[in-house]
Amino acid sequence: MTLLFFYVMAGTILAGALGVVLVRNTVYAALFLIMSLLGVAGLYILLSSEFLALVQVLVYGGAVMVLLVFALMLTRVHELDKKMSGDQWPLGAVAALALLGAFIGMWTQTDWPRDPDQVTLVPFATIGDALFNRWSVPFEIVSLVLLVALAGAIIIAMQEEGER
Amino acid sequence: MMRAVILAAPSVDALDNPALSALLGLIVITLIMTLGVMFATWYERKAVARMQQRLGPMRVGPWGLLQPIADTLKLVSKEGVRPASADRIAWDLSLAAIFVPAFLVLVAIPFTADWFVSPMDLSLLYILAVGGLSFIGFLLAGWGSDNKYALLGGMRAAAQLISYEIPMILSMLAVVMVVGSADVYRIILYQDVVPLIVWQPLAFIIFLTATIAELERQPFDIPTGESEVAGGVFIEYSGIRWSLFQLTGYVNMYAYSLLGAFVFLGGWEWPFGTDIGWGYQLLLTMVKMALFIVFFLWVRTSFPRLRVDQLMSYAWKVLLPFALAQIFLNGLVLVYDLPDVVLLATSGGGALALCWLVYSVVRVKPRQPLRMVGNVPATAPGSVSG
Amino acid sequence: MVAEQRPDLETIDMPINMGPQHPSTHGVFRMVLVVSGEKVVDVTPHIGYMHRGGEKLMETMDFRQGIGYADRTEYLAQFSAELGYVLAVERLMGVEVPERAEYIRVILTELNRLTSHFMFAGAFGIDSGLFGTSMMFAFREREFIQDLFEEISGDRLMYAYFRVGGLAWEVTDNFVQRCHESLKTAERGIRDIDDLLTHNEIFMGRCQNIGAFTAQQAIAYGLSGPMLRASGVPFDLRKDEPYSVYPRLKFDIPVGNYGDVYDRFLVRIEEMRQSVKIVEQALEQLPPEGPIVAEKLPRRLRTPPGEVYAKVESPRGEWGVYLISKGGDKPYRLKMRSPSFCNLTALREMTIGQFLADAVMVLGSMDIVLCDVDR
Amino acid sequence: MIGILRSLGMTARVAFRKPVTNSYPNVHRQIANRDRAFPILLWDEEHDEPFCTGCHACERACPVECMTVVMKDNPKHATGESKRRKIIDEFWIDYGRCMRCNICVEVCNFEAIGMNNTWAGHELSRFDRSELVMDLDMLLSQSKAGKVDPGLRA
Repeated sequence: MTLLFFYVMAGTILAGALGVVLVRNTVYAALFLIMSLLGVAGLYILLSSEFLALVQVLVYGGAVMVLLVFALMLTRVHELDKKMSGDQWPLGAVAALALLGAFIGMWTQTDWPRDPDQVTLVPFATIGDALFNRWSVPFEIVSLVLLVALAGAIIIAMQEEGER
Repeated sequence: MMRAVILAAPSVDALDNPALSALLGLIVITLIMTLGVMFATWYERKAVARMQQRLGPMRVGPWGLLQPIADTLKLVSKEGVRPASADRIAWDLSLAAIFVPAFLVLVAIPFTADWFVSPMDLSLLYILAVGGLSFIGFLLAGWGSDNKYALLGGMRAAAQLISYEIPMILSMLAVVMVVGSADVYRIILYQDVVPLIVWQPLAFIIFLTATIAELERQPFDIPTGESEVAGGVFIEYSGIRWSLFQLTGYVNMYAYSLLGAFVFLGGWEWPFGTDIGWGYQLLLTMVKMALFIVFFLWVRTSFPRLRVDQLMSYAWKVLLPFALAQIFLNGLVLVYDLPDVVLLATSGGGALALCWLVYSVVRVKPRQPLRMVGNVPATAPGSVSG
Repeated sequence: MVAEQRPDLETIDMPINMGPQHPSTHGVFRMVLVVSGEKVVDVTPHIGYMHRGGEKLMETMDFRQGIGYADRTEYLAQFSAELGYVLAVERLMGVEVPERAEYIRVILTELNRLTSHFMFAGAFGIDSGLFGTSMMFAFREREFIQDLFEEISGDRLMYAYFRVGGLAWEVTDNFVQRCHESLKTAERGIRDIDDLLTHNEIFMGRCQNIGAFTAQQAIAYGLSGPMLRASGVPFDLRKDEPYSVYPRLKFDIPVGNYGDVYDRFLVRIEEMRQSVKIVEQALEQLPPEGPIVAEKLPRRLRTPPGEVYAKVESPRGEWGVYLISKGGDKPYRLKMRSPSFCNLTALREMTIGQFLADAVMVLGSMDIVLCDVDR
Repeated sequence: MIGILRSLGMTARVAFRKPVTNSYPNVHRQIANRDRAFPILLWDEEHDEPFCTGCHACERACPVECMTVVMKDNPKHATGESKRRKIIDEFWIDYGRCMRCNICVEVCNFEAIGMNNTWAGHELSRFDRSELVMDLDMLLSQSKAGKVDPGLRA
C-alpha cells in the first residue's frame, strides 16, 4: 500500500516535472509545476512529516505559485511561446548540470536507512526547536536576504511606475 | 481519546480499511453539506430580505422553503455554455480546483467530540493549507474563460486570497501559541472554561475580517464584484458549473464558520463540557456556526465594497502588523509565564487600537460640511422668452 | 542595475468593454476602458444605444401629444421634463397659468426630485457595492410617493399630467394630506439612507477624493445641477433664473467644497431635505380653490412663429427645451438640452488615473439617465 | 468604526420592521381609482350597445397611432331603438404600442372610451406581441360585464 502510494506520488512528480519542461503553453507548464509540488507534499506525508507537507502546500502550492501564474498570465504569453529558448541556454545547461551533480553527490553521501521502520517521526516541536535554537543564525540570515530581495523588488516595481 | 468514527455512519465503523471509511465519510459529508448549502441559500435570501424590509422568497412552498429545490432544478436543467475561445482544460479543471479543496477541508473538522472523518495532529494547519488552494481554481477560471472581466476577477481573487491568508494564518498561529497545539480538537478541549475569544480578541477580529475576505463576501467581494467586473471569474459559467461554484462558496462559508466556532467560541466544549452527548454538542456547534453565518449576512447587507488598493493596504498595512504584534505579545506573555489576564489585556488593547486606526485613518482630514447658500443674487434678470 | 527593457516582456494595457450590458452602466451605456492592471488609462464613452429620435418625433406631434414624449425622455424626473416642455410652449404662446396650477406643479416637481434623488441614492449604493439595501430603502419611499402620483395622474411612471396652460385634471380631494404623509415617509427614508451610507467609513473611503472637479473645471465642462454645486458653484436655476412660483419659497442651496463623488452624494441628500421644505411651504401657500387650466385656451393649441428656450432645474441639472415654431400646432424644431448628456462629457476627465472600481463610482455619481442622454 | 457600527445598527433595526412588500400574485395592491392601465371601450347599458360611434377623434389624436377604427350605420337607429346614427363596427387597439397617455379619453366626445383601472388592465402578458392587438369584443368585454368603472373618462 505504502509502496503503491510512493510510486503514484513519484510518478506524479516526474510527470509534472516533465510537463513543465515539455509543454509549450506556459500556463499549462505552471499547472504541471503545481502538480509536481503537490506530489512532493504527498511524499512528505509518506515520510510522516505532515508539517512539512502542509507547509509545502501552503507556501509552494499557494504563495509561490500564485506569483508565477500571475506573471505568466499578465504577460504576452502567446508571443513568448516562440521565444522559449534564448541566447542564455548554454548557461542554463551548465547550471542544470551543476545542480544535477550536486544532487548526485548528496545522494551518494547520505546514509539512507534501508529499513522503513527506522524512519523516525519528526514532531512539530522539534522542527521549531531546530529552526529557532540550533539554526537560528542561518535562519535569520536567510530571512534578511529575503527581506533585501523584497525591498529590491519593490524598488524595481516603483521605478517602472515612475517611468510611465 | 481520539477515535476515528465515520461521520453519521457509525455502523460502518467496522470497516477497518481506512481508505474506504474515509471515502465513505467524504461522500456522506458531501451530501450533508449540499443539503446544508441548499438551506443556506434560502436562509440567506430570507435574512437579507428581512434586513431590507422585504419578504424574500414566498412562492415555492410555505415561506418559500422549497425555493432552493426549484433553484437547483432550474440551474441543473440550464444549458452549460462554454465560450468558443475558452481554454477547454483550464475551463473544466478550475471547477475541480475550487470544488475539491473546499470539501477536503471538511475532513479535518470535528463536528462533535467523536464525529469526524479523520483525526489529525495538525488539523488547523491542514484546514488553512488545503483551504488556501482554491486560488488556483480562481486563476484558472479567470484565465481559461478568455474574458477580460474573468481575468480581472481571477487576478483580484488570487491577490486577495493570498493576501488575506497571511493575517488569517498569523491570527490562528497566535491561538496555537496559547493552546500549544495545532489540532482543532485540542484547541476545543482547551476552552472548557473560557472560550479563546476572551483571551485573544484581536486575533478574533483579524480572523473575522480575513475570513470574510477569504470567502469573498461583502465588503470583500471584489473578485466577483457585480457592479465592477460583473461576476468576475464566474462571468462565463452557467448552469450546473455556476451552481457548483456557488455551492463551493457556501461550503467554504460553513467550513470557516465552523472553524471560527471551534477556535474562538469553544465549539461543543464550552460552556457545557464534553459529556452532554453528541446531539447537544451538534446543536451547540450549529448554533455557534449560525452566529458566524448571520454575522456574514448582516455585514453583507450593510456595507459597500472596498476598492482593490484599499483591500490590499488593509491586509498588508493594518491586519498583518497587528497580527505580528499579537504573536509577539503572546510570545512575551508565554515565555515569561504571565497570567492569562495579560493575554486579554494585550490582545484587547490591540483590538481597540485596530478599531481606532480604522476609524481615524479614514478621517485623516476632517471635511468641511456643505455650505448652505440661502439667497443668491439673480445673475440674470428673469428668464429668456421669445 | 536596471533590467534591459524588452518590449515583449512589458505589461500591456487592456481595453475593457464596459457595457452596453453591464450591471452598473445605468442602462445601455458603453464605455471602453483601457486599463493598466486596475488603473484606468483611457475612457471612450459610446452612447446612442437608446436613441429613438425623440426630438424629431416630438416635431411631428402637436403640443399635447409631445408631453408624453417629454416624460419618456427623462424618465426619473418626469415632472421636470414635462414642466420644461410646457413652459416653453406657454412662453411662446404667452399663456398665463393659474396660481393653483403653478403651486401644484411645484409640489409635484419637488416630490419628483425626491423620488429621483432616492433613485440616485439607491443605485449609487449598488454601484458602491452594497447588496441592494440602499436600493430597497430608497424604493420603499419612492414607491410611496409614486402612489401619490398615481392617485393624481393615474400612472406611476409616465405621468403626462401637466398641460400647456395648467394641469390635465384636478388633483384628488385628499391631496394635501397625502403630500404630508409622503413627506413624512420621505424624511424617514432620508434618515435611513443617511444612517446606512453617509457616515460609513467604507463608503467614505470609496467616495472621497474620487473624480474631484474644481469650480473652473466644472464650469468649463458645462456641468449643471448637483454636479456643479458639489464643485462649489452656487448655481441653481430655481434661484438664479426663477420660474413658476419658486421666488416665493424659501430654501437653501447646498454647495460642496471638494467637488468629489462624496460631495455630490451629500449635495443630493441635502437637496432632498430642501425639497421637503419647499413642498411644505408650497402646501401652505397653495390656494384651496381655483382654476387649474388657463382660460380661453383653444382646443387645438397653436403657437405664433418664434423661438424660445425654457429651462428648469431638474434633479440632474439644467433641463432645457429650445423650441422654434413657424406657427401651427407643431414645433418646427425642438432641441432638448439634457443635463445627463452634458454631465457625461466630464466622465473622461474624471475617470482617467482612477481605479476601475472608481470609474463605476464616478459614473454613478453623475446620476445619468440614458434615455435623456440619447433621446 | 462608528459609521460602520451605525450601518450595522441600521440594518438590524430594519430587520424588525414590517416588510413593505407583499407576495404579488397572491396579494394584489389596491390600485388608485384614476389608474391608467390601457384604454377600453365603454358599454351603454341603456341602449345595449357601445357608446362609441367610431368618429375617429381618438384615432387622429393618438400620438403612437395604435388605434384603428371602422364605423358603420347603426342598425338599431333604423328600428328606432337608438339615437346613434353611426356606430362602431370594428375597433383595434394595439396594446403593445399604446403609451397610455390618456389623450384618446380627453378628445372623445361621447364618453365612449376610458382608462381601465383594474388589475386586469395590467396583467396582460402574452407570449406573442400580436396577441396584444385587442379587437372590439376584447375592448368591450370588461365594461359589458360591468367589471370596470374607469376613474378617468372623457
